[in-house]
Amino acid sequence: MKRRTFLKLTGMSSASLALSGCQKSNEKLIPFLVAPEDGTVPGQADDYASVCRQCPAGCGILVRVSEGRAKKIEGNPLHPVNRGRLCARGQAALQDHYHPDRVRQPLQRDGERGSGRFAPISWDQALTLLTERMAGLRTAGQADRLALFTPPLTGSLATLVGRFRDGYGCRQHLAWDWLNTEWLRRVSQLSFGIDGVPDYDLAEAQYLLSFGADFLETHLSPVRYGQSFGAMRQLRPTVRGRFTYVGARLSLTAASADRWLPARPGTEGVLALGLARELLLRGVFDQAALQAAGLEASELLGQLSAYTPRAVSESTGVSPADLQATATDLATIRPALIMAGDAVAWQTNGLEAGSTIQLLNILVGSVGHTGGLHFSPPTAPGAGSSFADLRTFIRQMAAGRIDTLLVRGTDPAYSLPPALQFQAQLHKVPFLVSMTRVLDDTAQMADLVLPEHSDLESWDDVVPDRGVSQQVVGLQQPVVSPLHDSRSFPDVLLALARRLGGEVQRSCPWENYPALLRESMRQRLGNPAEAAFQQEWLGLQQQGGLFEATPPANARPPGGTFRLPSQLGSSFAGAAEAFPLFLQLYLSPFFTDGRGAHLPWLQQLPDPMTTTVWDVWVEINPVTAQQLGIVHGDLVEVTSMAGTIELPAVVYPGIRPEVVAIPIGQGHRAGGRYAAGRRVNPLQLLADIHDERHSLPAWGATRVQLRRLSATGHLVAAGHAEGSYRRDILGL
Amino acid sequence: MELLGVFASVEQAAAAVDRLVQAGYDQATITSVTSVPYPPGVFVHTQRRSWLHWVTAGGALLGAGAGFALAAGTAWLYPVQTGDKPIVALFPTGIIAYEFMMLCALLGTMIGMFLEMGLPEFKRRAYDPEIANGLIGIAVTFADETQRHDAEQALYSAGALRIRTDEAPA
Amino acid sequence: MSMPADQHYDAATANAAMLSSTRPATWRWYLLALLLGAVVACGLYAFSYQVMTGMVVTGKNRPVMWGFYITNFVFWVGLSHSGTMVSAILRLSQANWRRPILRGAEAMTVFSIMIGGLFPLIHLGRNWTFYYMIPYPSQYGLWPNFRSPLLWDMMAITTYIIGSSLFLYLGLLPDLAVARDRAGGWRRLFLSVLAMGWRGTAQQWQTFGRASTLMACLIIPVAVSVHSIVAWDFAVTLVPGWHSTIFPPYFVIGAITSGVAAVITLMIIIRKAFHLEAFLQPLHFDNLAKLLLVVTMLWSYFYFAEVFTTWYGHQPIEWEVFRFMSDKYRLLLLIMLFGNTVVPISCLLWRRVRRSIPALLVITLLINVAMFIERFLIIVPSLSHKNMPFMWGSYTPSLVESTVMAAAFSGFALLYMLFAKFFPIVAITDVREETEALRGTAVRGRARLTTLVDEE
Amino acid sequence: MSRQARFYQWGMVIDLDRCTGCGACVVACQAENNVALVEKQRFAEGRDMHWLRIERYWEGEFPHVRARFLPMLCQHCGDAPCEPVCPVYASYHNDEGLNGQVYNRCVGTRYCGNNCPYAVRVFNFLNPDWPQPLPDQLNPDVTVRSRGVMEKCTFCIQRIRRGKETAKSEKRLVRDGEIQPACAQTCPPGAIVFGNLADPDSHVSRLARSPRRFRLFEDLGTDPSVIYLKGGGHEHAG
Repeated sequence: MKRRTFLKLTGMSSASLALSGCQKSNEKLIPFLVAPEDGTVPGQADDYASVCRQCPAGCGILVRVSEGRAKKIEGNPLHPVNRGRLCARGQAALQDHYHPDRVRQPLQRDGERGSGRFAPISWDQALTLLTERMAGLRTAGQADRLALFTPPLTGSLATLVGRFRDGYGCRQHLAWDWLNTEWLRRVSQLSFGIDGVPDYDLAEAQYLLSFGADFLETHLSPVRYGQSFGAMRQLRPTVRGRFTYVGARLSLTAASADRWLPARPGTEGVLALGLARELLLRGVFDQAALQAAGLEASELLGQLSAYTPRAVSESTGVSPADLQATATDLATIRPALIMAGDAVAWQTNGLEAGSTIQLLNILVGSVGHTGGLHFSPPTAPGAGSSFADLRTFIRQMAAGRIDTLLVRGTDPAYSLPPALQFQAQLHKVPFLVSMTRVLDDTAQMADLVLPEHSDLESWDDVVPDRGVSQQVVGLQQPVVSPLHDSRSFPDVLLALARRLGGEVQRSCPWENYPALLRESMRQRLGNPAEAAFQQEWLGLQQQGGLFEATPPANARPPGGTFRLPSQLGSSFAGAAEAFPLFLQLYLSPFFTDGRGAHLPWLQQLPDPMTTTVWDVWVEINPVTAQQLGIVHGDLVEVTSMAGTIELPAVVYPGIRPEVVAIPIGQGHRAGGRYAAGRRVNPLQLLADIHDERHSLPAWGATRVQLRRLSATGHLVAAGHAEGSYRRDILGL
Repeated sequence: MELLGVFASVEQAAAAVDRLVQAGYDQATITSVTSVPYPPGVFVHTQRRSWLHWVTAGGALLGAGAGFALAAGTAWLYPVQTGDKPIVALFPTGIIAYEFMMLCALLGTMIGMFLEMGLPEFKRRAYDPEIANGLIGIAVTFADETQRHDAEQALYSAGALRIRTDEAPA
Repeated sequence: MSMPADQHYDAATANAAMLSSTRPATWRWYLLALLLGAVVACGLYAFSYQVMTGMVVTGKNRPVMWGFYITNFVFWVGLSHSGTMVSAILRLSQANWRRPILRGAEAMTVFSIMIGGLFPLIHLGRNWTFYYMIPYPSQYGLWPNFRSPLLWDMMAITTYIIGSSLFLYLGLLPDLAVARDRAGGWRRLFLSVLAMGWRGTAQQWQTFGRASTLMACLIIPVAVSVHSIVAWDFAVTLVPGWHSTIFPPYFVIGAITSGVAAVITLMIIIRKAFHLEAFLQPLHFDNLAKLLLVVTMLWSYFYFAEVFTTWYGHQPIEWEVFRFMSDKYRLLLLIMLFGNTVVPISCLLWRRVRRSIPALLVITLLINVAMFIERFLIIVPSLSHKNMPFMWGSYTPSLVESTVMAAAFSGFALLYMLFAKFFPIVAITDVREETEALRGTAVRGRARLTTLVDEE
Repeated sequence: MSRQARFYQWGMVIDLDRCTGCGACVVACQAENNVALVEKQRFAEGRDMHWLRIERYWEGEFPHVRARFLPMLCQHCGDAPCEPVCPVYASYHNDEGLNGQVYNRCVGTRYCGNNCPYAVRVFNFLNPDWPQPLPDQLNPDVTVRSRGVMEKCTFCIQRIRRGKETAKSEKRLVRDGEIQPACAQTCPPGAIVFGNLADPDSHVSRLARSPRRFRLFEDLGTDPSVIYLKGGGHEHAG
């Protein structure tokens, strides 16, 4: 033994002795003497490319793996969606993998439904149970009473679920969540005749006007647009892109705007038409684009005669000066880009308002141009189910036409507003199966709980339908071995197909899900030879997916399709006398529709605008608060036609006096130790009101009243309430 | 060898000193033993020059040096940059040197005092516990039995209540 | 002074009276000791709980990283200034009325600085590594950072503990001999060892006198430096409200204020408890109260100067700290001003008040409450509203911190009780020196005058 | 401090015009540096452990109200107020301009925390607790701090070390952009840029010369290594 080695060894052993004094075993010191298996080099971390599944944007990620454990998630610089960047939610996905309350093996209900008492069973038992039930339904000719509830699916999983459904013979697959693009697609259809999701060339724009589109938080592809926003602001040497935001609440996105136009809820379309009229009056608009859309300037101006600045100002509550200044910006700065988002969509006039906003895009000539608006590639999958489908589905439940419901990847018992009756009708579904990672509100009600692999343990391909205008197929791969006795959803489907046999087995012939993935990827690559494909496949795994280098030629809208909406009036649930305040619910920037609430990193990440942690609150304008005798941190009672909840008050200067806002995402009944019991779910305030004519949801059309209860709101914020107004001390 | 005459009053004790001087005793061999300090001259004059303050000064110098060495020396030997402060910083070194100086000066004074007093005293000396209760002792050092006799004579004649010696009691 | 001239003076009686505290303990003494001991035990438990659990059991937070412990530290260090200052200054100025009070004051210094010195250690996040701050050659190859005010603190407090203990011992030496000569049994042995064979020869007394003067000269600058350094803990930082050049003299004056007040309080208690009415007469309280009047006036002046400059400069963050303090802690601020300025200045001007024991007890207790508040109001509001407005906060002491503080007060009282039980609590020889050695009578014309022999 | 000629002088530029307040950097920092979880009650007590926070300041009144974001982390001051007050050299200055914190030295006087005008130093009031299997996530390159010690942003010193070692093994200097702290790496709008201020051509140096530059509490003379670029106006990148 060399002297040096000897010294090293003695040093090591004395170190481990010293350590063992205070620790149970040598947890901290990696034993070098025993060669690790699977090629792991101690202290050496490797990055594996995969895809983030926290939202549908499909950002590419690199997972840093050290000694077989995932340590950190970072953005994949090669991925065209996020180019190496990642948001808070994406990074917190690590805790979804390591969550202490993950379901560790299949569970069967053992007590009253909803009691949360489960007995652990084996996968074989669980699958047998499910197979018997499904086989029974099929034999009885009631295959259609099997139903599936998932978020909108993309890529090979959509294919597989379709094949399984068809093979088994059921039609009921509801693919819906809060981040669906139905409204945007229908606005595009109505305005341009294109069934597609707009992709914004924000980085090249010099002027951005956003109508309630919170593209830095939850709207479409936040990391991509966040990155583009930074570029728009300060990447070009002589240009600083400018940004105006329209919306009753100053959202996180709005906070970055140069100008905020706090239009009353439901009047965004009126504001858009007022701006359109100004552009037409001043004669600064894209004549060619207008003609292409089948519009004639003078005729249009005539139609818009009622939208004088004064009338618009009165209707929207935006000052005429701000209106004129915005019109001037729109008229003089090119390229300009106009976005529309949730706050507009969730009104009873959402579709019409959206289309008037697109009129502005036509007027500034942004459609299909650099720094303007493009559409996601036609190859992108469909938007999933519509709101109409959702309501039909719930009616089916109520009618007892659903016998076995398999819910996977979504938590409808939490995220569907109770006014839609999903929760109420759930008891009419005899057998509820939940495939989940933590026992969420839905799984709590389930008869059978199937533990699903975490995103870091599963295979998938992800075809984003938003934030891209070229073909992108992200490849999600397992980067660590499974922590628990869980399985991936597609593999469970394949196992069920094998067990059920017959048609369903024939339509799902793959041995496992990766086999299907390889097959579809091979097709995308034009069916190369096996050896060549093997090489390509390896490359795709390293790169994180298949990325088309350049976007295809810009899709131009077919001509002559735009029609000015006939009416722009919006209605609200609740009489103005009894319920004087508009309720604006918004998706939490961190929990979105509640899917991130179980992650402690997100729970303790101060909400950017209120700096609140671990909580849900109601935002009130200081003037309104003063009128109601409410001070920051008080406990208040919020009442709508649909219900009453108690929340702490946040006095919020960035909101219209007649509007109050509550973030969606907290108030889970279950969902693990970090999510459960964080006050109440604000969705229960929503009244059953929607856009009847177009069958679109109107989540922003409920009115409420407020009452102060006490001074003990137990609100915890990172930022000092008074200090937040003292930037003068910083000289900021 | 020492004799200690115990007196009830200041006057008697002062007279005893006078008698002893008359009997040929050197003033330097006579001292008073009291439980409260009497101004010099009431009984005897102590002539010894004090070198106590030199011990104090020595302690102070030593302490200042040690403080400087500790504050400046260790920083200089093991330099660690903190903020913009120099490695050997003037004010902190001064403060530490000052505190050490004062500490050693205080210790020096105490040590010097004990040295000068000749304390702690382990030898048995002529003493009377009643001195604590206000009696006054006049102690005289003698060389032989003749001197002893003279001294006893002198002390008794001045009104000594009793005479004690530093010999072990029989 | 202490004995009326016509009464026959007996040194043995005086000794007995002044040593009354060392008489065998009564059941009341034991009961009180037990009670105080119980509170100290609670404090020890609270401290162990803190060590085992972490600083989470205190009310401290970000941004208020210092709280009750450091307030206590400054308070106790302040208290410790009484003894030395009173006894040393009065010794040097040969104020004869100092004699009965100096021992009590010196003992107070030693015990309060000991208690005060514990608080920075209690306050540490990792108390068990406190020795990292001690300069000694270690295997780390690293010495502590002498550029840190905490090191200055440590040095100053060590010097002060040693210095004031020596000062106490020095003054005690002849008294130990007196006590030795009057004691029996184990006490005699104990006192003999401590008295080191003191006889009281003329030469010993002469050296003793010189050493006392020298020690008094040395201890005063140490005391000033100690509280200046404590003030620099705050003044050298960038914390708004702390970064002020007036702090060292302001702290020293504050320390003397609380110290003198505490000396009076203690004297009142000792006088009552050990029946020392003959030695602690209204004259002493009158003189001490005059001293107190002067220092409270000085304190008020310093406080005015500090607030006035802040108000006039109106630097945003400095003013914000003051605004926050006077808003959130208005009641405390008023008590502080009331107790430190309004009450003492308006009351102590009157001779009758100065000679009224109950009035003085109330006033001096109030002053120390106010001084504690003063320390709290220096430390906490500045930290609560520091430069970053987003990170503003506040502080409420926890039960653990309050218990430790209660234990500190009880521990102080307990130490004092024990000291009085074993040692002369009145400077016997100092008192007797005046009556027996210095005082004489002279006839001048028809008057029979009291004279004093002056050594120098 | 007098900045002698040296190879590396780490610094950061934060463009407030780009910062959207999204909080990605906060989570990135927490993940990279094993920053403890803080439950609601502890947060309420003021014991949160974030090394990096986004401060939000309100300006104006409705409807002309603005929210301004200020990402706040250790400023790695050249003349750091936290360093000289530490009695045990737990807080010290290294020769690359970093403000080091040696957890093992720290005795927990919290003096540095008081003297930091930016309030970016956090104290471990209690031992961090991660329920199983969350500890498997902990970054092996970074120590888990125990109760009683101060901690703060290190500019991801573990990444700087690794970057320098790689560069050294290849016998070259660290390339611009090669070392990225977790916050700068993830920042979606690219508001945070990290690099070597000693190299006048580095990205961070070029941005640091922007006319929009300012440093926080410049008047306190702390000489921070974090340079902010003004936002919210109509200025150009320059």
